[in-house]
Amino acid sequence: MPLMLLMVLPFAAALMLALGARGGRRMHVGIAAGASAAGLALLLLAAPAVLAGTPLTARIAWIPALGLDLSLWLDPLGLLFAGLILGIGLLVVIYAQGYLAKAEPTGRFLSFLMLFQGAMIGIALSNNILLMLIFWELTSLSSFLLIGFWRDRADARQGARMALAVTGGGGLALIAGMLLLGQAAGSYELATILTRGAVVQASPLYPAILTLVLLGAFTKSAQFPFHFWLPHAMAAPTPVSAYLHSATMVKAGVFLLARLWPVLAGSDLWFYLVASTGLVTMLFGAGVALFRNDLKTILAYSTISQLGLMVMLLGFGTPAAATAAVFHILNHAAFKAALFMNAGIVDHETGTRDIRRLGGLAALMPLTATLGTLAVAAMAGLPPLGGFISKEMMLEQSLHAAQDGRSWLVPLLATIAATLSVAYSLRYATAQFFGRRATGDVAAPHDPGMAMIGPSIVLVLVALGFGLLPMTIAGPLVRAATGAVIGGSPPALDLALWHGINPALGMSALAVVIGALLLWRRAPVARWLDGRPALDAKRLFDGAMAAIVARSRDASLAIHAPSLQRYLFMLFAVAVLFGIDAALTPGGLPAGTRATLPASPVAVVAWFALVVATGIVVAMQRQRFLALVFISVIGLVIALAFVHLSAPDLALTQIAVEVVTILLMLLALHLLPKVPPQLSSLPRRSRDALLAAVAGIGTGWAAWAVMTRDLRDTVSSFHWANSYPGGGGTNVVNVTLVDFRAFDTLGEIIVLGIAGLAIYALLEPAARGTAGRRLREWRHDMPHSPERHPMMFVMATRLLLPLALLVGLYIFLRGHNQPGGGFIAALVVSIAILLQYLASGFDWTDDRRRIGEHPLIAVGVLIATATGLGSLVFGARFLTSSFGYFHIPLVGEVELATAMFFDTGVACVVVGAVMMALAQLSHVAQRAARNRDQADEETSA
Amino acid sequence: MSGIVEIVIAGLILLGAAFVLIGSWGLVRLPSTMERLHGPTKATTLGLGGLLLASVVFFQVRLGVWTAHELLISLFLFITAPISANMIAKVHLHRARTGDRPDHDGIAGPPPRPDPDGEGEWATFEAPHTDTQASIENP
Amino acid sequence: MIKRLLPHPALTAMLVVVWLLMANSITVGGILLGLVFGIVLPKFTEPFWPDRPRVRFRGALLGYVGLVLYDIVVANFEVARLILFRRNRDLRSRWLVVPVALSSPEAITVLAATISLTPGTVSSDVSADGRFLLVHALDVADADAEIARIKTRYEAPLLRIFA
Amino acid sequence: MSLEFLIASGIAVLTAGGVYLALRGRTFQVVLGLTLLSYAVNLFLFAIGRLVVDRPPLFAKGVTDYADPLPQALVLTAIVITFGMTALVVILSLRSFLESGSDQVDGIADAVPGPGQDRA
Amino acid sequence: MIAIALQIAAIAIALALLLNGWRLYRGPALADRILALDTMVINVIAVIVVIGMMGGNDTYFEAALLLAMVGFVSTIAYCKFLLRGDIVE
Amino acid sequence: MTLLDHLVIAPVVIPAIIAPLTLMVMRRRRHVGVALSLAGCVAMLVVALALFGIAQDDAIRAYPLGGWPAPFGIVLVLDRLSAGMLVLAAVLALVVMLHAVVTAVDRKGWHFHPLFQFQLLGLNGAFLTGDLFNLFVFFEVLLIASYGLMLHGQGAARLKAGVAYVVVNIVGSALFLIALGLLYGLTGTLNMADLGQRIAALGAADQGLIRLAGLLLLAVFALKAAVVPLHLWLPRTYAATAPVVAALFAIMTKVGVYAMIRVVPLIFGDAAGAAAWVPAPWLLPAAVLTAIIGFVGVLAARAMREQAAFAILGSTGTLLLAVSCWTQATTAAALFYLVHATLAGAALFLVADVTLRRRGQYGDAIVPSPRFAGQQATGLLFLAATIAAVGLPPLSGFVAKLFILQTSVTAEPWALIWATVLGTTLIGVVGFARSGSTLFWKAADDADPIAGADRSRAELIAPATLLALLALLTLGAGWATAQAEATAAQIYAPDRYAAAVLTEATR
Repeated sequence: MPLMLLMVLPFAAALMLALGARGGRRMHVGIAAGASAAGLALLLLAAPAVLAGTPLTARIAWIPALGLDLSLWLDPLGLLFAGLILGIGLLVVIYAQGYLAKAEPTGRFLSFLMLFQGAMIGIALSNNILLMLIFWELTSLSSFLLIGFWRDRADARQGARMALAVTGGGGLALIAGMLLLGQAAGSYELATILTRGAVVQASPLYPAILTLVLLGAFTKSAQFPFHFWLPHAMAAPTPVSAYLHSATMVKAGVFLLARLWPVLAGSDLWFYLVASTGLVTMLFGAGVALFRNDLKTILAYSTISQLGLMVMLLGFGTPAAATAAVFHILNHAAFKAALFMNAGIVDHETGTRDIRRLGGLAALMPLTATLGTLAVAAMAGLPPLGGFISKEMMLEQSLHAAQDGRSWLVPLLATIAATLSVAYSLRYATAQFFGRRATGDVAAPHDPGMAMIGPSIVLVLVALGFGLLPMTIAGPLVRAATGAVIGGSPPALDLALWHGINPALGMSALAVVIGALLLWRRAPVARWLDGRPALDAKRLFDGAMAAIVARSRDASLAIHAPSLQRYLFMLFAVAVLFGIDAALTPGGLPAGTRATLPASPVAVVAWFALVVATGIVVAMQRQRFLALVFISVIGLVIALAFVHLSAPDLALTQIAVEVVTILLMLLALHLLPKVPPQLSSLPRRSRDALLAAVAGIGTGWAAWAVMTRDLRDTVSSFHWANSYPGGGGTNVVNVTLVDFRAFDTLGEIIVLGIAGLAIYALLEPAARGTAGRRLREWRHDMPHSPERHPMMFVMATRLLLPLALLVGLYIFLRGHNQPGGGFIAALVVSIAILLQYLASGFDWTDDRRRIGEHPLIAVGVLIATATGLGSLVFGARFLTSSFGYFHIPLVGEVELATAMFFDTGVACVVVGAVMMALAQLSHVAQRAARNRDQADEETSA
Repeated sequence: MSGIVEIVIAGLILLGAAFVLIGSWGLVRLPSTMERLHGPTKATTLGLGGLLLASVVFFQVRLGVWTAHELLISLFLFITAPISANMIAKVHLHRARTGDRPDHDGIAGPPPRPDPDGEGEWATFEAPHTDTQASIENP
Repeated sequence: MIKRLLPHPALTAMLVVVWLLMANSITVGGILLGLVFGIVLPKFTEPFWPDRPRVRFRGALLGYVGLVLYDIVVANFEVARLILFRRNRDLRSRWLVVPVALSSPEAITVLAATISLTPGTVSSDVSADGRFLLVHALDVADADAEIARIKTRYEAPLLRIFA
Repeated sequence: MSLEFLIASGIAVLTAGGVYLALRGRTFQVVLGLTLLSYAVNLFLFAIGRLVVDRPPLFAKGVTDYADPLPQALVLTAIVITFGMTALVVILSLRSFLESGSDQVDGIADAVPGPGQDRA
Repeated sequence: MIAIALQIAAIAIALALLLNGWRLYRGPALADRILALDTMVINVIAVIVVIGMMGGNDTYFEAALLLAMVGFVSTIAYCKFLLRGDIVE
Repeated sequence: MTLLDHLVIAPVVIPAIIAPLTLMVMRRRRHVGVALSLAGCVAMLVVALALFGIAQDDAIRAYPLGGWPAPFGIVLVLDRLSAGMLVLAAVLALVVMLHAVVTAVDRKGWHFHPLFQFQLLGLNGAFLTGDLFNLFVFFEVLLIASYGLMLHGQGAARLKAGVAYVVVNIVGSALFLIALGLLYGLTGTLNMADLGQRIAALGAADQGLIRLAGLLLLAVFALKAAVVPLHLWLPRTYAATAPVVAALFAIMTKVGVYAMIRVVPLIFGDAAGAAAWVPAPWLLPAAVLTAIIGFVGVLAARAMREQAAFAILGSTGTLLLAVSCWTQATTAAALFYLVHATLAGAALFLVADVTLRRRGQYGDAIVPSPRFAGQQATGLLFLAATIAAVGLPPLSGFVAKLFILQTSVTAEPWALIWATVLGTTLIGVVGFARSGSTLFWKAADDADPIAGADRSRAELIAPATLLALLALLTLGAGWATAQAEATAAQIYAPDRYAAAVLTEATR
């Protein structure tokens, strides 16, 4: 349970800080420091047992399906890391109180910081590699927020993005690596995986696992060539740099290598990849650091170099090297955090971080200078500081490493790196604190208050302690942690400043001497370098990124050009492609053997009319009106086909719908331009024509293939048999619609109703805004007859209205038994009413209508639904119909079916929707005309 | 089915079909729009009438009941056909007058004015007066 | 009472007949239902037909219908002959301007419809003031005689029916 | 020639016409294309019930030969839905023309703007 | 005999439809085309009646009736469009 | 027959009643209409949860409508999948509806509430139905309602995009009908369970046609799901519509995926001959392309809504990567991701909505603007939403991606799937980092803050709720993944489905 508490503390603090962002600064610091301190206390409590060899564990089942549990453990390595995180975290929080200006939102800052702390603790404590992944990515995210904390600064934003891209990207590789590792090891539980090194290394997946995991580790730990984000992350506030970029986040990669050491290390591949990367990084970082002028940048490159050192040590794959690495982790954390804080203080007091504008600060800021110098000494590996010991151990180990058979290469390069690090370290201290006095922007900088300087005092004392009393202070921890790293009994440990005279001491001494000389002769090289165009990773990265974004944009725009023609072409093309795929299946798409029906002359003529009319519609580029006329012909032929082929209901529907559709299109055509559309290019038309032909032939062939097959038992034989006894009607189509498949019909009328609503919503505002203006500007596009309402026509419609309503009623009432039904009846009624609109005009007719379209649609849907629900009252299923025959005196036998209620609903919706579409559309035209008249009057007046 | 009835039915069918065909033939062969307008009236009246009568008798004989509802078709056609003809004629008049091809007037030439002395004009050319009783122009 | 129930007995009767024709059988129930519709629908559609004309002389109406049917048959054969055998250039088609004495639009419409229904003549337009009918005749020798024929044969009975 | 062939080839012609028109650039043409396409689809759906002459699916005792009622019901549903969709497309394209001043399907401006220079 | 008469009628009407189609195709005036379409509707009614008699059932009656009743609506609408542009005013 | 047995129809019946009622009262008493609409959403959520609870016993329940037994009538089928989808839709709907009311988007045009309810009706019906033609009908319902909603508020760009959206989908419906026709013509049935059995019994001569039918169905579903190359309509549509509507549409693409998951194992399973797992070879490359194009679009986008639209595209691609393996395990992963992606996509759109409301003339363009009200809070919401969208920890997207990666490892092309999932994640991260830092960090120089400090904080509730739900989904991932696995197990037991549907007692 303490583990869970340890885990939750920082997050809880982050949450509290986020919620209480308006609270006082003191409160913020209190919360953050309190959380860190409490964590540290917990850790200390647990430490004895852990060091004694019994790791603490805790587990809460979370996602068993993934093998992802909230499984934590605290082993010595975790203890070491968690200690670093919490300890330095505490100091950084205190430091931040002094560092951040009063106006800065400390609540937010500390909230992010705590978030980050929690994520780091999570990495340290995870006993499940998937869980570790979560925390891993969380550190990337929270560091993104921290680096970009000064959001107004372009470099902060860019630095944050770059860090996120690189470390986040590496994290993704790590995800793949971890998952593969889990696959290979058969478990995602870290403790289990650590025991299966042999299995994993024997797995064919091992190279992939290793590569992917290393990608994750190297990006996080800024190893060459993924190092470039780190210097740019220096745009963050200095406490962040001190925390993330010295002590914790960048070490996560090192930690990961150490963590997985028992599983992954030991192979040649490991050695070559890890050790050489570390070595190159160490050299490279140190070399660059020597020639940078920004305090934090120098520290950043030195960090890269030092991280390379640790990685290289782990790459050696020997227990002793691992020991050195572990100890150096501790050392580096101490002195580098102190140095960052120091740089922050200098920056804070002098207003600059440019080393060329500083000098002789020792006199003004003695305490700062002392601390800085001591920390630098540790970095340079000078006795009696801890850095000396670990560097010595490194050099020692380099002698044992055999790279590529050339045993001299590694020690040589290691020594060079050590030399360089001595040089930049010395430069860092001497240029700032000694020599000619220069104080940047501020006249008299001075030592800051305790909040800022205190933490570095502590850190420098620790660094000193590591050198003077290594075995006492660090011994047990390093020993136990090393044991955890190598996954066996810890090696014998002997940390001391003096090991007698040995090659490592010689190399070390050489490094110091040459390093000092190098510093002395540095200036000409620096001048020479200044003249060269430096290979700036940031520019490269930004340039590449900008190029990628631009190319993406181009590609995305090119693909997603707003072109309906393209959308449709794709759709048709895919359908045709699928048709070809199907035709290529073994057996293809054969026609069947069913006997065909002979065609009568009428049928042939009708077919001919259909084909010609279709051709004309397609070819009719210039005259849209005529195209409509030919559409009518096609509709007529299809209605005839339905009649001929035993589908009276369909014929009725087709006839009625056709009329309404034509009216609709004419109404729209009135307002649409009638200009002949520009022809598209010939290749394009040919392409489309080819596609159309293939699509047509394919569809036609599919129809032919199906029609010439015999059909086995269809479900409709049930419908046939049950329509009269079970549905109470002899028109099987109608019974199917209102009973067997009434649910379809319910959906269908809802579609119509929605269409009506959508049309209303579209047309209602059409008289305003741009559309309204355009309507007002609308002009006759052909000479018009002055006669609005031809007399004969009007008279005929007056007689036709009651007649048509009667026919509608008739079709409605008999629909269950004979062709007809609510839908067709409703269309007839609608057409009858529309005729009134046509003949007598919108206003006249609209005044005389009794029911609006909206209530019709609403009531229709309600009636249909309620009819369906009615059956529930009788314990039957939704939409169950019932019917009965009643004997009424004089009238005789009368059948009543609930399906009729349902059909009433259908009819209401259909009338409502049709009227809505046409009346609204004609109304827009109406308003257009009215607006036109007004405009005419205005212009003539 | 007795022979005479059969002959009657067959005769009616053939009569109807003949007039339908003649009507359409007229539509094709007559020289201009107004003349062509006369063709289809045969199909509507005697053509369909004959066929419908045949159908009435046919189903009377076949099903044994009087199925007079075919006559309704004729009723509706009698109401609608003149309106169609009237509207098409209006279109012809209107377009012949305003269009770019005045030769559509055909044999009869352009229509005379309604009242040689008066001011009046055909409704297609002039909005109907609203003050006469015959006017149906809606306010 | 009856007047209020049946403001337009002619329309009601027509609807009942049409209903029975559609139902295709004559039963008591059918007649009752037809009557219901015949009464309800005119009420319902009343606003759409203001000033429904009163139709008199029912006998005259029937006579008129018979006359028109007879004329239609005769004219059909006449025009069929024209279409089949008359050469185009021999067609004497011309416009007839028929002055109308009828006043109600309903009556004028019936007259125009009658003219259109009898093959050989098509009523093409009404004058803007409603006093003249423009009729196109397919083949007439004497325009004035044809106009007179229309007026006596069709307009006169209509004047009586729509008094 | 069999009825089946007529129907199948009719479907083919309608589909081809519909596809071609739908790929044109003007909303009105697209609407016409969709109309043709929906005719084709309705016929197709109808045809898969197999063609039967003179046997409408009106139940009578003892009749065993009848047109399959189910595809007819499906086509009815499809016709209704298509009508709703067509109405919406027509009005939508009109509306979008009114808003953007171009009846090009994607609102690309015309060389000759504004409604109507040509006779219908 | 009736069957033969019906066959002849069917062929005659088919011919009539073809003639209508020709007029529809040729025009030349829009009024001609509308007229041709209108005639076509009438002829289709005739076809339906003939089909009804051929098949010996009268369920086709409704289709014919409906065509007779609403078929002219599109004719009118086309005419109104050509006369006024706006079919509903 | 207790009332509880009838509960299955409630998700369809409730909106069918609420929608017309709101339609009737809206004009006179707006607030009553809004209350009704909200109440409808709540009721649907309650019902969906109840159904979800009922489905927990692993039984598959068929509800024959009208009492007609399957396959002759239409059946509604309640199983884990349909119940889960219902809950998802109801949750999303409620949150989106709340947001719409709070931001008064519903007043920007006509009939928002009835259309919204009908949209839900379509969704619910599509999830519940066991009949393929009925699925078509409900597709049409949800599509036409989506047309209405998509156009809500209008404007030239929206209308033009609307034309494309509507036309493309109408053509899609035509394809659907052709596929349905083929299936009925070959098998004589429309019931999905029955179809599965009858297809298995088809002879050699019918194989090509049935494959064609299967592929055409795939094309239709792929169009709805916006799979490359049938995705082209999506970015424009979603970017042009009101963000609230787009948030609701986050589930629309998932309906296409749902349909694939439902139909393929049931109808085109192992027994389907030449049509067995018919989409498999086409779907994987398409999914890879979809994911890439989607996240590249995220990187390239210049407006928040556009970016969100592409994120939805990318998530569909990721989702289909899992679906395209057609194994029980990957399907479970896909289901989990589906839930996550729906909520995450919606959250992105809602955040975009809040942001563009507050940025005045700057709208949702990804350019620096002066400081605006609630920039901190909005920025945080955006951060969380993007974390969810790209699938980084700690939100459920990460869990989902892990799930997909883990389960797909047994599939043949696992390396491709992994590379795509991880690679696109990186692209997404970079893309969102760019836009987020520009929108919420960078400030236009020398400009006064944008007025609007009075903007209601209530606007933030809905997006925050969605994100909280995602957090819950993460915390409860153990339970949720178990649900997904149980659901997948049901999906991959088509025989059980058929047995449950086809033997239900008659009326």
